[in-house]
This record gives sequence, C-alpha cells and structure tokens, in this order.
Amino acid sequence: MQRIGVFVCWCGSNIAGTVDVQAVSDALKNEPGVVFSTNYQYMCSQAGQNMIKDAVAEHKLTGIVVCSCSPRMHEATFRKTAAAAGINPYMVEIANIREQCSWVHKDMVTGTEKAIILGKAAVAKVNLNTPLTPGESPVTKRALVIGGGIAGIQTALDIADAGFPVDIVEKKPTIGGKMAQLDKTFPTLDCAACILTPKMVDVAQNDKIRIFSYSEVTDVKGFVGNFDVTIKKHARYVKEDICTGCGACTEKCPMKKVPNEFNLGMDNRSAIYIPFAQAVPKVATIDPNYCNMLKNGKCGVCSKVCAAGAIDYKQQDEFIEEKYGAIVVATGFNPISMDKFDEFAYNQSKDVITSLEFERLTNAAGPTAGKLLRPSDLKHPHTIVFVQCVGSRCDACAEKGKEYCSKICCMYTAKHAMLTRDKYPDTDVYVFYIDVRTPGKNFDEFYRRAVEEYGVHYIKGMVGKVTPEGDKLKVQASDLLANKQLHIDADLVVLAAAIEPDKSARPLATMLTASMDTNDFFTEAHPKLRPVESPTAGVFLSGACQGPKDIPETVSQAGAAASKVIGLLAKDKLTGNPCVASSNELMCNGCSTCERVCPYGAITYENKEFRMPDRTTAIRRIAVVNPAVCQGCGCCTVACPSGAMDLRGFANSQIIAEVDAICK
Amino acid sequence: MRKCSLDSMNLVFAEIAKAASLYLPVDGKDGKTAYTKWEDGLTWSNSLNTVRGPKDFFFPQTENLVEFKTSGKNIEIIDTRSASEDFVVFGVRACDVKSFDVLDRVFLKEPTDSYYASRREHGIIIAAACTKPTETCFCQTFGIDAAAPAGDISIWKTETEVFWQSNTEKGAALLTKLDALTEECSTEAVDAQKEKIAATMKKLPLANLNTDAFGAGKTKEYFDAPEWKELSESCLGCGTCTFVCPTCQCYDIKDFNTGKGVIRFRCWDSCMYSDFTKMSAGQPRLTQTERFRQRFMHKLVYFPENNDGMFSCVGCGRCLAKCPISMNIVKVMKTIGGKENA
Amino acid sequence: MQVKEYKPLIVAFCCNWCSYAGADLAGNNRLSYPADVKIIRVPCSCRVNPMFVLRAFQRGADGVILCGCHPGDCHYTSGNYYTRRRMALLFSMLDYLGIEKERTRVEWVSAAEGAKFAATMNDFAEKVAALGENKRLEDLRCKR
Amino acid sequence: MQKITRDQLIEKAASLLANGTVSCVLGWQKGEFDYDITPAVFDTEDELKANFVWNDFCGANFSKYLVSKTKKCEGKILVFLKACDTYSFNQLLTEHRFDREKVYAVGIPCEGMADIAKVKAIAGDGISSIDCSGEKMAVTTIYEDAPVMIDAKDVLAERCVNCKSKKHVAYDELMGEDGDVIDSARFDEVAKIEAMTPDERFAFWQNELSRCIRCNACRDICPACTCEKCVFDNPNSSVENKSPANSFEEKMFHIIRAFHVAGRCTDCGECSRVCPQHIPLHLLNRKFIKDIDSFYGDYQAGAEVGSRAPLVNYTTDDLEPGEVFERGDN
Repeated sequence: MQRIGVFVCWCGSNIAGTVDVQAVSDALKNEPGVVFSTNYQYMCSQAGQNMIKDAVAEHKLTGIVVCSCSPRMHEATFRKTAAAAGINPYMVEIANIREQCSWVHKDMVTGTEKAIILGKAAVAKVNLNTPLTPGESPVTKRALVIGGGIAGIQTALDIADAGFPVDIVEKKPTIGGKMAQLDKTFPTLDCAACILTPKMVDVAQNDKIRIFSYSEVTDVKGFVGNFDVTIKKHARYVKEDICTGCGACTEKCPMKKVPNEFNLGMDNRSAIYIPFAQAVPKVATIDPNYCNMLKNGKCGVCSKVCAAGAIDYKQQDEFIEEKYGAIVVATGFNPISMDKFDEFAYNQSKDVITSLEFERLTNAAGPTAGKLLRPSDLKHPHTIVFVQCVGSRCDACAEKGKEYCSKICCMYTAKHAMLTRDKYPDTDVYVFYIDVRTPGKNFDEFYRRAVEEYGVHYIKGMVGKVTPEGDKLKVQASDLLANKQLHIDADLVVLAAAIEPDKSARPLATMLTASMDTNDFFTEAHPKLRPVESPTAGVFLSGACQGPKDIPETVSQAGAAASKVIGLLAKDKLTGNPCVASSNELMCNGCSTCERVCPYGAITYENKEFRMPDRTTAIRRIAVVNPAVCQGCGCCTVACPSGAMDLRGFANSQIIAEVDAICK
Repeated sequence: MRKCSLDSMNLVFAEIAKAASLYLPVDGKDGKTAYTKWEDGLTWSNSLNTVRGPKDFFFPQTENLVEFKTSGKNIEIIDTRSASEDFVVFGVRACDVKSFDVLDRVFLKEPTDSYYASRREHGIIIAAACTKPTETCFCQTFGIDAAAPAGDISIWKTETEVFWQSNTEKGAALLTKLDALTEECSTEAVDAQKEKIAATMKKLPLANLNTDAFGAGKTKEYFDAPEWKELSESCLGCGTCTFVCPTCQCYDIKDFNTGKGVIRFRCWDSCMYSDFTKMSAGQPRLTQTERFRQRFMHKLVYFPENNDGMFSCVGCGRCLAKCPISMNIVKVMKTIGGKENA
Repeated sequence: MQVKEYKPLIVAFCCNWCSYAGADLAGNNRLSYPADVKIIRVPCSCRVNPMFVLRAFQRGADGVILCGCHPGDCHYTSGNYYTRRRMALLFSMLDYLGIEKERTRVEWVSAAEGAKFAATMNDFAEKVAALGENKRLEDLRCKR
Repeated sequence: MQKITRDQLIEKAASLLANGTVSCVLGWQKGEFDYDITPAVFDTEDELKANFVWNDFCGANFSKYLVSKTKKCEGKILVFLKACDTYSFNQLLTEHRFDREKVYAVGIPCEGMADIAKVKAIAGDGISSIDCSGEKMAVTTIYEDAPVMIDAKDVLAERCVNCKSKKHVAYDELMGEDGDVIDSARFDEVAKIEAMTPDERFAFWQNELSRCIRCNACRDICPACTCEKCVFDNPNSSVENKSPANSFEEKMFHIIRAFHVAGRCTDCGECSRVCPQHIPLHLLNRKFIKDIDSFYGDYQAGAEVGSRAPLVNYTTDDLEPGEVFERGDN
C-alpha cells in the first residue's frame, strides 16, 4: 500500500478563484492510500516544494499527487522535488485542476466537484505507480554516413569538425556524388567542381574521417548509440593504400571501350579507371566486367606498368564490422529512367538527352570538353528545346512518372537555357513548362534574367511528341497561353527528368527499420519539428534521400543532421524514457502483432525455454522490447491480444484505475 | 390421481401463477427450449428437455452474497439476502428432478447453504414423465425411471390430457388449488404410458450402460489409468459440460469493486478451467488431463464415496449433446470401466 | 418524483502531445466547456484500448471521446493511424449492437486548437446530453 | 456424401506413417453415435482402421491443435485439412504459433458438413444411426422402422451453406481436386441486422447475448484465440470474469472477443457451431470482416502466410471513425 501525500495548489487565485482548494484537500484525505493532504498558495514555489519535501519526511510518503496546473507545465518540477525528497520521480502524478478545470469552469461548485474527481483519479493512479528508472546505454562515439555525395560529405565534415570520428560508405569508387557531375550551380553560376572538390579533399585529409569507397552497408544491428554495422568493401583489385593515382595504368589499359558512367555513357573509359581527375580517393579501380585479366587471365598490362605495384588481381571482397553511435542516411537521388517516355524519342535519337547529360556536355571535363555539340553528329545545335516536368507531377500516369514535384528542374533548366544563350547567342532556346517554380533566395531573379536578359523562350505547355526526322527533331507542343499548337524543328531536346531516391535506399531502410513513404523517400520523425531525424532513434537523414532538394538545402540539412549527431555523440550515456513498453514473457504468444505496429523497430523476438504446466519444457517465441529504442507510444499494448505487452507509467491497470475513479 | 385436458393448461398455468412465479419449458425464437417465466399465451414446449437444466432456479450462475460499502475510511457490511418468493418450476424431467438430490447433498449438508436452502424451501417442482426419450438419454443407468419422475407433483401428458399426482405436502397443497380445473381419475392411462416408455427405454442406444465398474473405493484402480491421457487429448478446457450439467455445483467467490463499494458474489466455476481452485500456491491440477480426470472421477467415484453411493450424474445427456468435441461421460465410462460395461 | 437535472459524464482520452496540450490551450484562453468532461492523459491516442472505452461505459460514463494529433502529425508518426482503424471498427461494432453511435467519437485536435477542443467538447457533451443516460452499456452494479 | 472416402484417407495416413514421413495422425475419431465425433491423435494403422472416421459430421478444425501438438510430438504430424481449415492453418503460421516443419498437411475436399440440429429437426429424436455414404443421408431412429432420407443440402451447417472457399490455401499434398474461392452470401445476415433500427439491433443482440453462459467454448475452439493467457482469465487484466454477471458483462466479453480476432478471424464458423446456447457468434466476427472489407479493401485472413492484417496496417487516407456511420444510414 502506498502512502500518498496530496498537495493542492491555489495558484494564487488562478485555481482558488473557482475551486475550493480546502474542500479538495479535505475530500482527498479519505481516498485509499492517502495519508496526508494539504493545500498551499504556490506549490511550485520554493516554499511549496519545501512543504512537499517536509511532508515526505514527516509522513514517510511513497507517492505524491499535486493538484495544480498542467503536467506539461510543472511535472518536471515536482518530479525533481520528489527526487530531492528521496522518492522516485515517477511516483508523482499531477491532477490538472487549472488549465482543465479552474480556467474553463466559472462556477465554484462545479469547479470544486471536478477538481476532486481529477484528484481522485490521480490518487488512484499513484496507488498503482511503481518506481521507474530510466535505462542507460553507452554511446559509441563514432558516426556512419551512408552516401558520399555533397550531403554525406558535408555531414561528415561537420561531425568530424566537432571531434568525432566519422566513416563514409560510398558505393561508387569515389565520393562526390551527383554534384561532381554538375557543371555550374544555380543561381550564382559558380562551377560545381570548384566548390565541391575542395570539400572532397578536406574529407580525404581529415584524420577523423575514413572513406569506405566502392563499399556498401550489408547489415545493421543494434540501436541508438550502439549500432553494429557490417560494411562490404568490394574488391577493386587495386591496393588502395599503395596506389598513387598516377593514372599510368588507365592510359596503358588496352580495354578502352567501356561506357563511361561518369559521363553517362556519352564517351568511354578504360577497364581500369579513375572516375574523374579529382576523385577521392584518387585510386584506380578495375572493372571486373571488362578487364581481360580478370575475365580470362590474359593481359596484366596494368600490373606491369604500375610502378607502385598496387595491382592485385586476387583481391577479394572484404567485410568490415564496426560499431557506431549514430547513422546518417545520405543515399541521394537519381534521374528516373526515360524508357517509359517514348513520346520524347529518348531511346530513338541520341540528340534527345536528359538534363544531367546536358551538364556533362557543357562541362569542360565532359565528353566534348565543354563545347555544346550534339551527340549524334557533334554539330553545334541551333535550336534547343527544353522540356520540364518529364515524369514529375504526374497523376494520371502514376505508373509512368512520379506524383511529386522534383523541385530542382525549374532552376537548372533556367540555368541551362541561360548558359546556352550566353555562350551561343545564335541558338534559339525554348523551355516548355507547366509552372515555373522558383522559391529560393535569388531564384526568381535568376529565372527572370533568363527570360528577360537572355531571351529564352518560355512557353507554358507540354511537349506532346518528339519525332526524329533527318537530322532534325520535330517537336510538337502546345502553347497554353496562346492556345495554339507549335511545331519546332529542334537540333537538341533536353528532358528535365524527375528524380527519385536511389535504389539502394529501400533495402537500407529495411536494415535500419527506418520508415519510408510510398515513393521510397525516407520519412522524417516529424515533418516540421524533427525534419532531419528518422523515427528510428539514432538514424538521421541528410539530403535528397528524404525528398528532392537543391544544393543549398542539402548542405543546410546536412549540417542540421550533423548537429543532431554531434548532440547524440556528445553524450557519454543515453538516458532513456523509462515509460516504455515491456512484455510479460509468460503471457506472450510471440505472434508478431506488436512488432508490426511498432514505428521504431523496438521489438524483437527470441526463442526461450519455458517450463510448461505439465512440468515439461518447451521452446516458445517471445517478444522483447529494447527500452533504448522504444519511445513509449503504447501502440503495441493495444495490438497485443493477450495483454502481455504493457506500458510503464501508463499501464492498463493505471488507466483503468483513472477511468474508474472518474466514473465513480 | 387427477387429470385435466391439455387444452385447459393455460387456465391451470394462470391459476398457479396467481400465487407464485411459474417457469416452464417454452420454445424460443431460435427453436431451442428454455425455462421461461409464464405469461398469458405462453405454451408448454413439446420438446424433450431444455438446453439448460432447472438448476439455475435454485443455484443461479451468479448470486450476490454480501456487499461492502465504503465511506471515508469506514466499511459497512450489507446483507443482501432477501426473502425468496414462492416459485414453481413446471415440466422438469425425471433426470433433472434427480439432480436436486445431488445438489441437496452438497448444499443442505451442514453447514447449510442458506441461499440454496431458502430457494429450495420456496420452490415447487412439477415433474413431467418423458414420452419420447432420445439417443443421448441414459438416466436408467443411474436407476432413474423416466416414466415415474419424483418432484413435488408428477405429471403425465397424453395426446389430449395431463395426469397429476402429488408426492409431497407442498405438492398436495398446490394440487388442491387446482381442484376446480382437474378431476379425479384412475391410473389406467398413466400405467399404460409407463409401460410404453419402459419399452422405448430398452431401445435406446445407451440402454445397457451401467455403473457396475464405478462407485466408492475405485480411486486407486482408476486414478493412474493410462486412458485418461487419450480421453482428454482433445479437451478444450471449456466449461460447456459443467455449465449445462444439472448436478455440477462448484462455484467461485469473487469481489466486484463498483467504485463505491464491493459486491461479493459467487458464480459457477468449472473444474475444466485452468484456474479452478487456484490458490496462492497455484492450481493443484496442472494439466488438462488431471482436470479432466477430476471431473469424471468426482462424478463416478469420489461423490458416491462420500454420499452413500449416489453418483453425481443423472444421465440427462446434455453434455453429450453440447460438448464441442463430443467427449463425454459415456465415452469415459466405457473406456475407463472397460468395454464390457457397454 | 423529483426531476434531477441530467448531467452526462464524459471521459476524454487525450494524447499527451497534441490534444492534451490543446485542452491546456483552451484553458489558457478561458474557453469554457462542460465540467462533465474529464480528461485522461495518454501518451498517444493509440494507447487507448477498446477495453478502456467499454470500461468507462460500464462504470457510468455516458460518452467517451478520443482525441489525438491530426493524421500525419502523430508524435510517434503512425499511432493515430492505428487508432483510426481500431476505433472505426469498434464504433461500427457498437452501432451494430444497437448502442447509440453519438456516445463515442474520435476527434483530431492539435496543440494549437484550443478553440476546437472547447467547441468539440461542447458539441459532444450536448449530443450526449440529448441522448440521456447510458442505458445500453450500463452495469447496474456501478450505478450511483 | 463426401467425395473422398474414409478408406482413401486411412490408406494415405497409413502410407505416410509407414514410410516415416509422419509419426502420428490428427484425425476424427468415431463416437457413440454417428455424429459425435472427437478429434484424436492416431499412432498406428490399426488404430486408424478401428476408430478413424470421415463423414458429414467431421466439422472440427484441427489447426488449433497444432499449437500444442507440435510442441509435444517428436516427428511430423499428419493433419487433414478441409479448405476452410487451411485458412486457420495459415493464420496461425502468420502468427508463428507452430512450427510448419513439424506438420505434414494433406488438403482434402469437403462437400460441406451437416448440422445435427437440422438433421434432428427433420428426422426427430432418438437417432440410432446415420449413414452418409449414399446420395442421400439415411437417418434411422428408434421411433421409426424405415430410415428418413435427407438431402445433405437441406441439413448443411450455416457456415457450409455460406462456404467462402473450396480452395486449399496451404498443404503439402492435396487429395482430390482443388476448388475455388466462392463468392458467398455470407454477409447477407449481417446486412439484415445493419438494416434494422438501432432499437431493433439492440433488442436482437440483447436477446441473443443474454443466453450466454460464459462456458468459453467459442473462445476455446477458436483457432485465432490461442493466447497463452486470455485476458478474460487473467485476474490482473481488470476484465477477468467467470460469469456473465449482467448484460454489460455479456456484451463486453463478446465485443472484446470479436475485436481481438478482428482481422485474424478466418470465418471458420467454429464459434457458432460449438455454442451450447446457439448464439450466432459468427455474426459478430463477420461484421468486423464486412467492415474491414468495405473500409480497407477485401482482406481474407489466412489467405497467405505473412500478410499484414488490417488492424496492424493503415493508409494515410483511411476513413474516419465518424464516417463509418455515414454508410447505409438514411
């Protein structure tokens, strides 16, 4: 049996004005378990708190009920008071007789009556409270960043800057991501490489950062502060620590007909390659699909020319296991495939290209060394048609495109159009759009310059069909404002393809028990208030894996994610919320119902041997809640048919006791 | 012996109901027969028996024993017993009538169960002879004559008439009240019916089932019989057999907290339940096999041992008809008692 | 016979993060609603077991209302989506058993919607009051 | 009459026992009469020949027995599953209630099971034998010399009249031909009740549920109710009770019982079959199934192992609890 003290607060006249506080403290005196009941002007004041501490000592209280303002206001205060008085802080319950009573009821009689009932409910609950101690778990002070694009790079740099070790896992041979492929960046038109590559070098030189390039995460276990991650490092057949990145091997490699993915297949590379000049790590990689030595053991040229002796044809995939305290997902995006968009003749004409291909075509390090030449005949195009929203904002064609706006296309198309007109004023540039969306600092000004200063023809309307005819591309389109059909003979058509999350995101989400929306973008813990955290504690989101983003947004989110990670890693121990679910193993059926509703992946199962009623033993499957991961929503407790799952601090019996007290 | 025409039963019922509540078997909307409080127009069912026995009138499924009221820190104890009203249960079959002998042995023995005793005192049983027993009937196994039911009054129904005979003072007094509606008659028609029923009883599939292998002193012989395991193999542990049984008398006492006080009540319990007689040390019978054995050993061995050889089964056949998995006392008797028992 | 003014008893389960805060806001703004509404704080609307709802009716409640964050805004991301399904099915079942559907309700109230909280409670209390005492799900043992 | 014969089943069972595939057989054991059949475990061919039975009264769904039997039996258990039983089988697998590796499931065709109450309504009391082997069911009573011939269609159990599927959704081996999922009229009764006024509905259920004696047969036979400890047996659950003390307790038990199996109930109909008081419990379960189908899209529990039940799933645009009443209310 508890020994409960009841403390009724007047809150000056805030409560005492419409609630007879003396009557409340008198009425609660006779409730089961109550051994002391009093009232005071300001319970939250130092004097009020001392009154509680004194009463605890004098009456040997085991539980406290404070009838006062909302627990959202002073629950923490009174819990601290209890702790100072030597009682477990979770033995305190607040009856909210201010916000939910005195302030909303005008009449003293009804106010008092209700305050007494709310007090009784709190007493009934405290009678069933048990001391709770928050669980503690250590924090591994190392972060993992999955993805080495600008999002991952920025997050890693920021975390490392705070002094914590960071590992970047990048599935390509180099970090840099999509940004490394871009030519100029809007709206300032500075060159992407000039701002990205120094950061890549910073990463490479930072002794807190390790890069696992050409690697993937294959398994994630554990929970916030204590993740056990397995990283698969693909064999690149070159010893990373020895290779100097001199490039001799790539020059001498006889197999030179490999489509160059960095230039989106618009030119070729050798079988042993360094993706681009500023790659980090700057080491060569042998492509096993094309290398003659690896395929049939005949060649070995690279090995011969490598002065450092870095080539190792026998290299195997390597599995690295590492512990992390936090994981940042920065898996980025890809343009969607144009295969389903036959109307734009992407697969029929080399001169119908995507915007990312256009970036490579205009880039000095690209296949045309920066000269805008059309891919089919390397002639200068005189009429260029840009088509926006290819696969974005589709509702009728959901299985073909995406319902969402890809967000970045309006701006990069304006950039492409402007740059084209700037360099080649003899070129006619048309942009077909549904809407032009330019909400960003200096974005709209940028777009208007494209129209007003550079004379880009912006036409509201969609392109219906592109038909290759001779060396021209016949573009059929509608001009919605002029309400007429247009026919343009273009030399080059550029499609602003929608972007989608990288395909590696979905299996990764499963490993992380992080949730995703139907488009495979990671879901944030709260769309407004926790935009860079996933609902799974310790997993954070950076960049376009969470939704389409441009570079400034990505960088700021990357910094935000880093600051969350730093906040986590700065702790030596994580103190959990003690009000978490727990399962009574004797009643658990192991049916997995609770696991399915848990938004945090906090529930796992184990097989345990039990003594059965007939004195035999049997193996039964039972649920186990990880208190460090559980956030205490209680969804599992209702899903559980046997009632084996209960929530500490809000137990079935406690809530029922409150219901009973209110209804009696 | 007195008789009345079947057509006049409504008047008879009205007369009985003047002084006491009258309950009789009535066919419900679902086609099943249940004891129902008589009101004008309700007619006596032609079916053999009710789904539930008449036990409920004397030993209801739940019954409040006492109440506690709290005010402040005081507790007040309230005796909730009230004087029972007179009531008549009409149309009780011979097997069910016999069940009261079993219940009386339990509840009227010292210390007397005052709740039960009061109802027995105020209740009158009008027993009706069976005319068309069914395949699940085995009352004759326990020496019960379906054609000559006991009770305060016995009645026999023919195509057109109902014959009345009182067996007790209470019965005689009630029958006197019906003088105006009945007339004195010979026992000829009743004797003929008794003979006919006796012949039918012999044709029943369970006619040869006997209790020779059971009774006092058989505990050691059967307690460890290996057959219990296979018999109980598919038992669900539900309480159907117990709750349709007219002789089962086990109950649990529980407290219900109303918020303003506590109601202490008793309710039927079943020895088939895993928490039957569970105490702080746990349930003494840990497996369903043990619980299953308890049920049948109690009916066939322990009860007769303590009650002058009286079995606590009356062969009404309700459990045969209602068990979800069709396991029952007949199968137990035949298996444990040996096939020659059949 | 003396006719006592009938006051319905209403149990409101409010999630800690939105609706309980919404109720507090109603208080801050002094927006009144009947004192017959008694609030029980739960971490999330998904913590409310159908058994709690039935229990309230058994013990004498005339109406039970659940309030949670708006769908999509759940503090625990998905809790209220489960609440929505569970309660849709439960309420439909109660209706099927002939229990007045106006006695149960789910309402999404955010922490900013103090006015909505008060308006909801006023409306619900009025509807429940119009139905009169809960007879169909009452337990006579618990009557006052 | 069933298409498959007792002899065929015994032969199958005997061969699986003989070749060591299984170590025991879960089957129907004959009783005192021809209709009181008990589920039993058979270990040998001799036992099967002596006591195994297969006829129109073999309604018992064995799936639930697998939960306990697989824990006890050393080798594999042979279980015969009618199409409707296979759904319960899958549902239990979804909930990890038994080890699939320990079961050898043989799907068997079923022509529908008979309801003994309907047989008795036609043939009368005092049944001495029922022969289901012919085109028509021959029922002999002690009161008539000639057997009463009954068309099996006229005495089909309710759940078989509204059979939802003749398709076996789980088996290791199938005897006979598989059937199809049937577009049954099983929700008609529910719709009839829905169409009543609230007062009529209340009166209807009050009348039905007032007969409940809380024997727990509905729960204990239910293949979805496999909790290690039922809330109604657990003194700490606050809802434990041994008897339906009043009309509230009756409703509470049946609402929660149905709610706990909502989305998991395969509509096997065992609850109504075993109710000694003939309460149409399946109409509560079917209400949930009907609602789930109409609110969240058709869902058949047990149709596939591992499927996500409607109550552990959601979409962001599910209907609101307040909207459920808008359907059908004029």
